[in-house]
Amino acid sequence: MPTNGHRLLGYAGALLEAVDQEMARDENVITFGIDLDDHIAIHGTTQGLQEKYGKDRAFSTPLSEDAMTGFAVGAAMAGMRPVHVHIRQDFLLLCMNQLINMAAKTHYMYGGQLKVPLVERASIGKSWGQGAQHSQALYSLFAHIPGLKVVAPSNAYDAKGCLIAAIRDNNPVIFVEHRLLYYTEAYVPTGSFEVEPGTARVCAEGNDLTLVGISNMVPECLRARELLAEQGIHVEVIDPIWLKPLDMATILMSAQKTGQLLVVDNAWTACGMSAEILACAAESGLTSSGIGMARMGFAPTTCPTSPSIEDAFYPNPGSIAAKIYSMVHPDKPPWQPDPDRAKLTYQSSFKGPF
Amino acid sequence: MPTNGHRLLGYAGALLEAVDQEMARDENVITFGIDLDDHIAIHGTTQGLQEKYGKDRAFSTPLSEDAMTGFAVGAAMAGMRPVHVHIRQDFLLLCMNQLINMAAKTHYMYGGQLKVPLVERASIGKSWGQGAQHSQALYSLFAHIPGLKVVAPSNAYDAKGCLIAAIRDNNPVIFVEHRLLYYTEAYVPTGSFEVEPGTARVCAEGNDLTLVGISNMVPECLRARELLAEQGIHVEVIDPIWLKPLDMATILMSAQKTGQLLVVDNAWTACGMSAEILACAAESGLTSSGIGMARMGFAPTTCPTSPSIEDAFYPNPGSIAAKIYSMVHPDKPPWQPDPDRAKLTYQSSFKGPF
Amino acid sequence: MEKTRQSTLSSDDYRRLYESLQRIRCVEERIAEIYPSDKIKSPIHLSIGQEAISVGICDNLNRDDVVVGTYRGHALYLAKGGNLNQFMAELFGKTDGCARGKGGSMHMIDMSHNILGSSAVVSTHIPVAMGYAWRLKQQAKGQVIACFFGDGATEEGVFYETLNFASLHKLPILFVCENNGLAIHASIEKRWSQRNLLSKVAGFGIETAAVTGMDILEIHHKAGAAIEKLRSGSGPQFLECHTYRWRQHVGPNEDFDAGYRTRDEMAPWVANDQVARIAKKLDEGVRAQIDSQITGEIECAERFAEDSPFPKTQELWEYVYAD
Amino acid sequence: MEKTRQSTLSSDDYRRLYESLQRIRCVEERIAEIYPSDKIKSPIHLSIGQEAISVGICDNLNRDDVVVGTYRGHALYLAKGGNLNQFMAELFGKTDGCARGKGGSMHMIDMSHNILGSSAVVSTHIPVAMGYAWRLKQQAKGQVIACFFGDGATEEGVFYETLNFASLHKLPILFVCENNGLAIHASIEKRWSQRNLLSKVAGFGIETAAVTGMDILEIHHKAGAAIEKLRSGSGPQFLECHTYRWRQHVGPNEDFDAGYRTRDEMAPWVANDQVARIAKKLDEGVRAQIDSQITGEIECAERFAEDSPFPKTQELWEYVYAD
Ligand SMILES: Cc1ncc(C[n+]2csc(CCOP(=O)(O)OP(=O)(O)O)c2C)c(N)n1
Ligand SMILES: Cc1ncc(C[n+]2csc(CCOP(=O)(O)OP(=O)(O)O)c2C)c(N)n1
Ligand SMILES: [Mg+2]
Ligand SMILES: [Mg+2]
Repeated sequence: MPTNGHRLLGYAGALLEAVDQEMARDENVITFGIDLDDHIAIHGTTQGLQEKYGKDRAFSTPLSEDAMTGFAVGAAMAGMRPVHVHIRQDFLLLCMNQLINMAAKTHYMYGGQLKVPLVERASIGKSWGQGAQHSQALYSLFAHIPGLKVVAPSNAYDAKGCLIAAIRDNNPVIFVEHRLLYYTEAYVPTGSFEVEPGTARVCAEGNDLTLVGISNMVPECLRARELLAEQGIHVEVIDPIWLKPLDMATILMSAQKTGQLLVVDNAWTACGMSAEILACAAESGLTSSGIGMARMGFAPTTCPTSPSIEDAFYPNPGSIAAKIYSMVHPDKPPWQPDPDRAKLTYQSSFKGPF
Repeated sequence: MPTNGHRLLGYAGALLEAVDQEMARDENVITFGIDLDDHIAIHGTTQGLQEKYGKDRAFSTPLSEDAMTGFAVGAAMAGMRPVHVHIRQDFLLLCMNQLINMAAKTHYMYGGQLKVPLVERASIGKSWGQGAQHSQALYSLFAHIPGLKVVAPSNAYDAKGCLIAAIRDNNPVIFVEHRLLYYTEAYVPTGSFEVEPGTARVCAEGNDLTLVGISNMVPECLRARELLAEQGIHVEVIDPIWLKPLDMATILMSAQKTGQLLVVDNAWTACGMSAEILACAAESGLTSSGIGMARMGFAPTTCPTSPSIEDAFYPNPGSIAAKIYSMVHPDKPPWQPDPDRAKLTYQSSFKGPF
Repeated sequence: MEKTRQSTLSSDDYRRLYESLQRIRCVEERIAEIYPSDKIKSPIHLSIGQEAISVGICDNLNRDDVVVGTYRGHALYLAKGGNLNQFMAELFGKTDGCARGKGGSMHMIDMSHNILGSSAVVSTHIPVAMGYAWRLKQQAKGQVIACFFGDGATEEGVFYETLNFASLHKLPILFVCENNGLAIHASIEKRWSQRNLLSKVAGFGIETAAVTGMDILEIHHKAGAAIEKLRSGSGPQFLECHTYRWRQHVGPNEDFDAGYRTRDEMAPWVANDQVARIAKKLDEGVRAQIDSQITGEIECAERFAEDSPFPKTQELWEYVYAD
Repeated sequence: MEKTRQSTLSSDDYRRLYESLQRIRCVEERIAEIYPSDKIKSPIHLSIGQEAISVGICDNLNRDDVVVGTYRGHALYLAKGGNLNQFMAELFGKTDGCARGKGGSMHMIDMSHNILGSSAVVSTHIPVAMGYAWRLKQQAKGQVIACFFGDGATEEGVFYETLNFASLHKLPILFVCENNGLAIHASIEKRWSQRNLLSKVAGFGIETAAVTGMDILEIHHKAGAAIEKLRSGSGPQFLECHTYRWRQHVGPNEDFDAGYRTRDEMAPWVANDQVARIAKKLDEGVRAQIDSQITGEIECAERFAEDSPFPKTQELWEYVYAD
């Protein structure tokens, strides 16, 4: 990601800038969702849009996720580019029927007569006791479905570029934001740009193992990489960015080079993105060259609230580094980094608001 | 599956017998769903239950899938064993919130104070132009979620044994039925028995390749096996039966023996059960012994209605056999069985009702 | 399909209504005849007996007004002027079908006549209509959308969510409930705690009207009044039309042997057949001419459908994503 | 929690109501004090100002009656007699918490008092209450379930689906809408097409009542009457109570600086504080004794919570599936 001449911008600000610029550029872009127009403004990502573009183009809705998703589908069919916002991905479970039975299928089922260019923004929570119903990352449910696209930017640069690309895309896009990333910054161009569907990024190079991180797991993987470097292990970190369409070529090329592949997902593993990536790698014939493969993700449990067990629910730089160490040195005794050094400051400083 | 002393029974009849026997055994078992009590009786699977057990234990509901799923959750919490029936799995998209945010999480989130022993029956359609919204097989969405169990019996024997096991299970179970299987018969015990969660079955032995079929793909795989036998290729067919918990041990043992693994799912492959099985195999270290792996499933498109392209959407004995031939003989030119011989009679005779 | 504001109709109006009614009736009866041949490999939900609702309402709509309906949508498609050749080809699963053989009977669409398709999942099109209506309101050209659904659809929660939001924002949407008293085979007693649908709707501040007697002129008139209000920005209007389905829920036949209803129950509805009623308002000659024109249209559509090729395998892969 | 049928209350009744009100108020105020210490690592939604609804209604319920509520559920849990020690331990994320540290503030449960927990996804517990009510009806022991929710919850479609089915089957369920005029920060004007909630509910054939003045005695009385009807098999009852949330939507503080409402708006509600009102009905001595008892209970609960260990890592894996 190019950094020259761009200012540092937060992930939340980048999302806002993306919608703002698209709304200015194209009057068909509208955005709405529960509590979009209050002082919290979806963590600042919708701040001021109503003042600037009016209540017809940026508005709050009743608590009617199912109907408002259908609304988005209908508005999209009519030629608008709706950006429907949810404060948590768990609530998308109320929208499944519209997203899967309607949005995903319209273009195909009508032989191309209609398009559904909509963006469904929803954030993933983590930590601070958000618990069973406020912590899920459900993007693999959507990645299963032909007709949908799915993207999970891990930094402010991609947040802006992916959101612009998603808004301009003529298909329904599930846009995955991680709450803890809202407070992270990156160099972001002031102008408009797109991070195109289907292109992964090699975030950091290395020869010992290919480490794929998804969403919030990208910074966690990068931290693991630093800790491992001190042990003489050099991992290549890849951010797929778009989960559907998925750029397997970049991942396979790297895995061929390093001979080991670990996917760290910010979600459950069963039938998840990490399963998909491993399955693609297995099918590709990589297996015949005897490449080691593994995946990590949420514990296969519901998410608890107590910090002592909530921590164990999520992968973190420490557990990632330990796993990689054992993959690279299967014969050596296990190793773990100092837990304090494995913490990420932007995360430990988070305590609400919710 | 033992056959001694049992009568031939259809899959639909086996489901009916399972519910009937459980309702007789345990007065807490209730069953309900849209059109459960009409003359079609969910393809005969609920025939006569209302007459026998009364309207309080077997009843039709309004078109309110979301609330009726919540109803099932609440009844289960109160100590009943609800069996909620849907004529098509596509409609489960209206139930996702209750199934995933409530049913799957209740036991954990309340530290064990409540249980949700419910069964969510729903059938998968296929063929005869059922189209985009009436043909989906969405079980991998549920297999992603801790707290849920998922089962997809492929024959009448398992239909009965799995449904009894599901009703007695103290957890929410997603019960997957295939419409085309309703008309198939097997030897089924007259008495009560359970096909326990987490045990796969080797349906037919072979040494050249391990072929895992799911739901309706089991008979299709068995037909492919017959066609391949004539070509001197002997495949081992495995039916996982329960998709969650999944018996990987049986699959891995077979794949180790045969050296090749093909999973044929009755669903899309991306983030699906076939991805999960391949990923588990890849992680297991099978890969380091250079085992070939592949998967088949629905085409990565929406399901069309026209027969000419609908046929190409689904795997069939012909395409499965051809795929296996190319895996076993990568250096030989491709081979395909005679399409007429690859047809399954129970399928070609199907034309509605819908 | 010009606007008809007067409450007494001219002979031209009758002619137009008859032509539309008769076209639908004949097309659906022909579909039922063809069906056993397996040329139509797709579930069909016939509107026979219910045609007057689509016809009476669509006659008040302009071409640039929009309609959206359900899997029981043949009548609506044809009443709004949808292309018959493409319709028939779609039923036959052919590549020249209105959805290129990808939608079938349950998903008929013709955007050149602003027929927004129809959904096979009950109620799902209702909020979609609302989204479309948002756009129509923004464009402020006086366009409206009419959204058709059955009595069963009013049991889905999304229906109420839609009433609330559509009313809150005064969207130009005409809700039309075709209340045939059945959802598949279940009567309303099994499904509704309270039979008065309109009082539920009125609770959301929406103006309502009912036509209980399956009278096309009354439908025409009340729809006309409602649409006029919509065009003047009144906010959503709701019309409930009581009706009766003459055939099976799905399939080409009658089903009085199934036991859930009797032929006697249908008798008054057949006696009140609106196709026959409006036919009587026309000169014999005019009527014969329309009839033969329609016969010709249908023959032509069948030929068109027969002649069109089945989609090629590669077409399976087309239109998964829009460019 | 005995049944109180008379409309004028005895001094014992006042004593009981006060104790319950004061316990909730003091517990929540204490939670707000503790919160900045980060001992409670979980979002909290305080009921301060709304307590009289839970208290007035639960006082009419027997121990074997059931309640279910929302993430804003502390008042309900305590009013129904939930264990305070386990409540506090749950807030502290400890293994002796009522949900063993797996539920937190939003999922308080105590099945030994028939407190069926609460959901953090708006409206999801409403149909669940209906399923539970089905069982209660079958058992025919005169038990009822009271289901509490906010005004925002009535915008979700599942609410209407539930009204329909519960009414159709005459289930013994008391619906209680705590209408505080806000969903997070959004006023009703932004969300409802029509402000009269009860007319929407009545459309489903459900008996309704409203308490607009946040008067605990009126709540007590109307709830008592509704519950009596429920026990005699009348079918669902609906009670709307207008109220006001004194603190932030989530978190321990006031939020009048946020701009979406003013302190003036709150003033009449504070003047009408029901805790203070009922306090005045008691002898000074009685009151002081209750106050000090409650202070003791809370200290004890805090100690209990402090002393309880955090769950061990292996506990993460427990209770995913029931045996
Ligand atoms: C969400 C959903 N649930 C169930 C079904 C199965 N189903 C198809 S049609 C139908 C009845 C609908 O009745 P109504 O809305 O009155 O329309 P009608 O068929 O009478 O025209 C049902 C239950 C469905 N298609 N979608
Ligand atoms: C289905 C769903 N949508 C959105 C949210 C986010 N949310 C949490 S509380 C709330 C407002 C609920 O308002 P109300 O029902 O009036 O209850 P109150 O908080 O006022 O007690 C919202 C929108 C949610 N938790 N669940
Ligand atoms: Mg109907
Ligand atoms: Mg509220």
